[in-house]
Amino acid sequence: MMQETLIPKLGVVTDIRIDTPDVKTFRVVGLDGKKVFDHMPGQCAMLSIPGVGEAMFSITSSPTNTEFMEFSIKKCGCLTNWLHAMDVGQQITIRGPYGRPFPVETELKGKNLFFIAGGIGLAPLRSVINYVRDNRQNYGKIKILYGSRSKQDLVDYHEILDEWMADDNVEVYLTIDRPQDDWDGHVGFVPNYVKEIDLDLDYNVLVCGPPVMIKFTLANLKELGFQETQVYTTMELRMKCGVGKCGRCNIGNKYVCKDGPVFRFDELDQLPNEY
Amino acid sequence: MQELMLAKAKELLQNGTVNRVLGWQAGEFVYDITPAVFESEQDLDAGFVYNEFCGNNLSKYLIKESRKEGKVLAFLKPCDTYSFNQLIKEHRIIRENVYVIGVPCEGKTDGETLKSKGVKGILGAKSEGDELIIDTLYGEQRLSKRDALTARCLTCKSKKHVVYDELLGEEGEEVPENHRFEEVEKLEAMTPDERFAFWRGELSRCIRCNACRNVCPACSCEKCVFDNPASGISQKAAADSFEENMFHIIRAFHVAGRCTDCGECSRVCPQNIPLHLLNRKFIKDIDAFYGEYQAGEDTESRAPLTNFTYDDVEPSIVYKGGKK
Amino acid sequence: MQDVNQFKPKIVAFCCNWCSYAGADLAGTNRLQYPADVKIIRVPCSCRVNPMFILRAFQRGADGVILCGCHPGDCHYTTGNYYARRRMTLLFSMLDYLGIEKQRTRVEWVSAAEGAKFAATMNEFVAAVTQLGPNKRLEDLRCKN
Amino acid sequence: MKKLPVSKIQELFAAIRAQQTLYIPTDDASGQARYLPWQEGMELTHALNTVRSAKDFFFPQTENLVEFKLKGKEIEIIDSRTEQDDFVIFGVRACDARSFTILDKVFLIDPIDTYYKNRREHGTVVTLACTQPEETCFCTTFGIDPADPEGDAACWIAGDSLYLKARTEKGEKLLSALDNLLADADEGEIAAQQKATRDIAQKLPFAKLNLAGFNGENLNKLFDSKKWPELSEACLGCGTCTFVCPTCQCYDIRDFDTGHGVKRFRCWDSCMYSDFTLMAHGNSRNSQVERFRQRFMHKLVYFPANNEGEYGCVGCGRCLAKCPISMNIVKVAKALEGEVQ
Amino acid sequence: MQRIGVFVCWCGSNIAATVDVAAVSEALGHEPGVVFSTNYQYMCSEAGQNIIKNAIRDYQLTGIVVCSCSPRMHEATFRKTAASAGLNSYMVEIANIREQCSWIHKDKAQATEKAIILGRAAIAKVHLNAPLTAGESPVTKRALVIGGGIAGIQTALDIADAGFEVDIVEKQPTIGGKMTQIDKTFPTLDCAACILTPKMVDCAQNDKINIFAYSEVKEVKGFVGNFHVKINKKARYVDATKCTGCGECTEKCPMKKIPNEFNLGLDNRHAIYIPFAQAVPKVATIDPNACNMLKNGKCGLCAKVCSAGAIDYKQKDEIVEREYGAIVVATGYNPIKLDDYDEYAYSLSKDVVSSLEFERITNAAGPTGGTLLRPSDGKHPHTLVFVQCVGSRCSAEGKGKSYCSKICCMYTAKHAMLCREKYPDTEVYVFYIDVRSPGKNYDEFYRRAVEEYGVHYIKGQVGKVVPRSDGKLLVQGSDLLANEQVHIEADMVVLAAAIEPDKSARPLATMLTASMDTNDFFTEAHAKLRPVESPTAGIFLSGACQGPKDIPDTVAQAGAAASKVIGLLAKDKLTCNPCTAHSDEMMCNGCSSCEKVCPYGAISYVDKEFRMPNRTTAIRRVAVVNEAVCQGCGACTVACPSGAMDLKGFSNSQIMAEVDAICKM
Repeated sequence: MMQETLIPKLGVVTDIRIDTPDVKTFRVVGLDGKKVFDHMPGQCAMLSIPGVGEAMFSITSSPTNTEFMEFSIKKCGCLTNWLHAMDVGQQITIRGPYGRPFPVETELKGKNLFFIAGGIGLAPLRSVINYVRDNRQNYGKIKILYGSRSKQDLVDYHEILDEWMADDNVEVYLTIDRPQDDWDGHVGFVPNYVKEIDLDLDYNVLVCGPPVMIKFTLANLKELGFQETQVYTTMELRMKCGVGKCGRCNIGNKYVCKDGPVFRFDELDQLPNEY
Repeated sequence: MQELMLAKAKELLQNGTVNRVLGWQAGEFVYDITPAVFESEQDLDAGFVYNEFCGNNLSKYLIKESRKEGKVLAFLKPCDTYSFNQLIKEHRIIRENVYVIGVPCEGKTDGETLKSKGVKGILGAKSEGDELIIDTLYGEQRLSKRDALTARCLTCKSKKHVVYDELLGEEGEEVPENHRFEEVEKLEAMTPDERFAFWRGELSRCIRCNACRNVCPACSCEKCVFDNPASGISQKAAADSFEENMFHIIRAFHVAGRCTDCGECSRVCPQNIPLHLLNRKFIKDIDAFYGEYQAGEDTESRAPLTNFTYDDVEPSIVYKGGKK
Repeated sequence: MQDVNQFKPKIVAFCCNWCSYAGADLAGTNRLQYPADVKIIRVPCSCRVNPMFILRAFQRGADGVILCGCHPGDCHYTTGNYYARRRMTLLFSMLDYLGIEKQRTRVEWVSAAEGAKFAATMNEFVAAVTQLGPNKRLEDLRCKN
Repeated sequence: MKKLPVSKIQELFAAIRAQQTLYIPTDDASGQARYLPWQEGMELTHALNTVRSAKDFFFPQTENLVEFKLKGKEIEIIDSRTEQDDFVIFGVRACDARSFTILDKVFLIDPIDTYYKNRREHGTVVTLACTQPEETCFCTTFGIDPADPEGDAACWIAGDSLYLKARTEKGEKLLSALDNLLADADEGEIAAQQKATRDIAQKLPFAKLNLAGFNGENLNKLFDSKKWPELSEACLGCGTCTFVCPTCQCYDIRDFDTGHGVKRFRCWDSCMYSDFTLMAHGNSRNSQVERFRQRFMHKLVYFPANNEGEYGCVGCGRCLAKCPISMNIVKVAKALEGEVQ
Repeated sequence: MQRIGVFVCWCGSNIAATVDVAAVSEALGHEPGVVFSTNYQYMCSEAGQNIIKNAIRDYQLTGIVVCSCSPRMHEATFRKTAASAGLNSYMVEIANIREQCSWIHKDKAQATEKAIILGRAAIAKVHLNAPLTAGESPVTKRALVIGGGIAGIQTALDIADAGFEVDIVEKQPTIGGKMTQIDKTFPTLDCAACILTPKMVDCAQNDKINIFAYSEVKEVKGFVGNFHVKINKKARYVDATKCTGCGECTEKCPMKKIPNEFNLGLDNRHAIYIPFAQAVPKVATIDPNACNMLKNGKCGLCAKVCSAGAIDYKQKDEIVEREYGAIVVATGYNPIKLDDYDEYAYSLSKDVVSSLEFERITNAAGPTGGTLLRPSDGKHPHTLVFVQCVGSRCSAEGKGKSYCSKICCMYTAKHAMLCREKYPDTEVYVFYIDVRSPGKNYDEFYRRAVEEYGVHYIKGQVGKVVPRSDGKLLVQGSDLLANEQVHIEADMVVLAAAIEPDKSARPLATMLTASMDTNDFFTEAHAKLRPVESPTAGIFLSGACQGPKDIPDTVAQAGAAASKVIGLLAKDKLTCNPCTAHSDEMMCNGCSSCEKVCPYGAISYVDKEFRMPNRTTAIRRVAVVNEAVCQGCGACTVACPSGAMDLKGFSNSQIMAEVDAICKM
């Protein structure tokens, strides 16, 4: 039977974790209790509640997790409000995987990796980080820089503390925008923190976060001597079909849903500035 | 007239009264005129045109234009001035930023109308007396100017400019005997079944391109209810015959008492749906029930739907066949 | 084709809070019967009723829509029903113009004391709509079945 | 090549109709040329082409994708599609016939759009050569020969005869089923008409329209052109051009709550609409300049960049005739000519 | 997504007998979002309310639906219940399954089905409810009374009596209004001055009352509880704090041929004047249009004779800005101009006078010292004809008023009676359409005029009054009862002119955004139930500005208006109705449609700067609803084409959700 791209599959939410005041992480499996489909890090899926809406979300869990998929979702509109209000056991529809993943098996293989994330921007990178950690032998050094508005706004804080920071093979740098009482870590914006970290130029950088953060981070990376060919990010534009046909998510002749969402900055540089 | 307008435009640009000119720009053929803003004399010389094909109502552009830096010169035909006035009344146009020059209109024609008269392959046209001489791929064709008039111009309500800072040419008069409700009356005289069949036939062609709405000077909402998912009635395509009705009824209702009957909706409809017959029905009803009212005639009067009298007709008048 | 005798119309009645809704309550207090096909939606004033609501009702399968408000001059908000009167007159006339049966829409002024009038109006309206049969001209086929 | 007397065209239609649904371009009650299912007595329009394009046959303005029933926390997914019946579209012009190949390049590449494919497979396109092009026609710019249209089968009406030629297997199948009506003919019989048409086509106002340089190489140069604000100034942001266009294929997917379920449907969308790219937190094409640019860049640059130089336009001229403000792809191309030459 | 609780009430057997309540709560329990559903005998009882409270807590309900009696009965009860359990009281919806279901249907299956549908509609609505909080606004504890006639005076005195400050703004140099010009009052015939002037003095002496005489309201901003008013104190050219009202200046002023307004031009006054002896404040005023000093800089006599040194030719108009919590309109009335009434020869003969002029002629303080003399020759008239309904109850368009002026029947009877009493030698005729005398002791009064005083009442209209060269007025009329033409040779004709609102009322109404009827009378909030309030919150109506009234009615209404003001000013804060209109400024076009249909003047416009794409800004006119003033009718929501205007608690989407739920197959 031909693959149906526009007809979704059913999933059921088996766990809901409250990450921050406006981010929840949803665990989704198929009705048979298995993963709905396989994916690669950086790929996305269309989640929907019929009658409420359908939208693209990056898959937060690593492909190495063979039991379920996770989505970290920030409350920002009709559908996400609905998702935030639902209880465990709720069925949702899901289709995918969509898009070009981070080239973890090609360009990035064997490289030193530096992950830079801001706020909910950790969601797509978490998939890569855990994939890389689970295939640790295939990669060089790993640094993670993650920042958010406040301690409460750090997504996956417990996983970061309990797993990533406990991992000797991973260096984790956390920062928050403004000082607060129960925080004795670094305070300051992500782009500035990039310059404070002792960093060799032989890293490939994966960056994701709010557009302003990406802009200044990239500028600072370049200042440090990084080339655009070393830096990857993942884009978000309005999508409907997810398969490069509905016509709205293009930047120039590239469709974010199909040719992205992962782009290397030198690729983006070739494209018109319309995102 | 075009020369007169050009000279005037240049003069006002030169003496700094205005810093740009809203007018019509010539296209590839004689009929494909595009509204345009000219910023210099060179621009004007390159493309400014005013002739029997310049039908676009320029008023709506002034919502945007009057909010820009400096003053804009706008050439307005009589029927455009009604729309302009209505927009002033609704505080959509900043009057001080517009220098209005009224220009006369003898009625317009357009490519569609010529083609409906059997003219094919139009390349150019010139006017000679009462006739239009049309140059086509398949030879020259002549058409009397009256025959070439667009449908809306055949029922022109007024050749008078209701607002202007300056007038070029002679001031025209209102046209009281315009017969513009004849088509509405024809429909009213049909049985409900015939009317239903008629409107289904027409509205079923609607492709929801929104041209009627987007060109309509009365439809100047910041966000249309039909585009607003929060309104509960947003739609992109009419997915059902109901939605075709819904869109056109609500649109007509929203402009009821505000529509000046400029006819742009029907002009731009790519499917040639006589949308003006919906608006005219409201105009006719308003005239009959609440006294004659011409939207855009002034900037002060209360629109019929934001007004009432204690002894207005009851809705049951509809069951009595609309007779008072 | 449905048997006219079996046809149970769906009727939506918009009632203003101050007069007609109270009139409907009074009809209830006095145990005046009218068909269960009528379902009332309470609005603050007849002028709250947007033509959109009426079309929406037809879309969703209503066979008749009736709007009840205070008698002209008695509006709790002084002038609301005067505006409603104009709006509905024009809307109904437009529906008629489009060939949609005019008997499916109605405006009645019912005061808080007119429980009997409310019941009588509903009985009469339901009968009139029943006579017409199901709404076909303003239905949304997607909402059927 | 086959032929039959034009006077017998209704017999031909009846014969096709006997096997499958037949659509022909005809004048409807209000005088508009449109494709309607043929019924006895229905005649071909005299208009050059239909007001709407023929894309509806494969990519209709709205179509149901899937239905859902919701109960408590459970969702049921219902694929309510039925098998598409075979149908024939007769009288498609060369430009519209080409538009199908362009749509194929969107919908039939991986991942294939099964809805489109289903319709496409069941439809047989019978084209009809043009004899009197309009001033708005510029199909020749895209290498389309109005006198020799593509399609599963092609037709010519010359003199008293209708000439038919099968071009594909589907076309062969159709013609062989009509064999008893058709006589053999020689291609030479239509040569004169073809030449006449081609001569006119040479003389059309846009016969010399030059699109050299509109390709991926100049993508950023064209994108950054200073001409866009001026060109788009009068644009109303309506969807007329996109909806009459035979190759515009953008769509939206929406849900409709029927009260007893949710119907998910897709419908045409227009990149000219302000909400086309609107997200909860911003819009990548905020102004009409950007939206206008997107449409023409897509047709003239992005599409050829992704499809070996094939433009996303067939020169049918509908947008030239229908744009409320008479701004169109030809004017845009001419204005931008300077940027790439 | 709400978490909704459904509570189905049996209302004993009132509901349960016809509606299967268990089936209803069962069915509604399956609706989306419903996490708890139950039924109980009496939901409004304490036990019933406890079920609701417990469920709100136990199931973290965010909205509740009570299927019970009419919301007009217990909506308030259940809102309180919700609030006491910590749920916003506007997250409560009532499905009326008693008055509108169980009580009107007999068939249990049908009634049950309908109850379920009504419940579904309420659930659909509550899904879209948002918590609403009633706003509060402070109250400035001072009232403004516009107009210093008997209506304004009485209102001010009553408000002051309750301990609140009141300002009276009067455009004339003195307060007192029309009543000061009247001689005797019906039906008791006591002297107007005798009962009015003490009240005027009370006003002047009351330290809670502040009189701005010779002043006008220039601008009104704000809303109920918080009006900000600019008052223009016109220059009197006399320092009111110094002037003793001795009258020396008015004696000496050489400009003495100025028509005296107080006597309706029947005699003259000086350029510096005090309108009448009992004026309050008793301060002289210079008429700038008449004073030679002010016009030409020559004279200055008054300054010389003024021992108090109060004259100040350099005085300027002064704008006073004051804050008020409430405003009372008491702008009163005027008789209509009779200049157009040529059929009655009003402008042709001096002996054809209006009733108010007649009052002055018979008033002891008037131009004739109270002796009845013809204006033309000062002779004693023997035959007087009174014509009623001049300009009242006119059906024709153009001149005249459609309404009854209400007071003319009684004052004409008074005039006729007084004539006959003081001058038994006179013959007095009254032409009338009807005699309307429905007040207490009014009909008795009228009958005394006819029966005791021998006034000739003729039912019929006067067609024409022709002045003859011999000074007589030939009155031609018809006697409808006798069915004959009547010709009377009269010495004087008195026209009972219709009364109309003061001309200042219309611009004032605009300033106050208070609505008016087509005759320019202020509209009351409800014709029966709120007769002294304007629909615009905080604006109250006193006296004839609301409609024609005699003195007793005026005083009664003045007191009523005062009590409403007192009720308002007694509050420290005003709680607003939270179900108000609200405009989404992102969608608002600023077209003013909503403002036009708002009966309360609750909508105003501001130019607001918006952030636009590409880091630009744009200024747009947008509507702002004053929630303290909005009463929540929703007229604006339908007038708004863009849907920017919506009504909280009855939003477009809420009502459409109800429609959907009801119509669902």
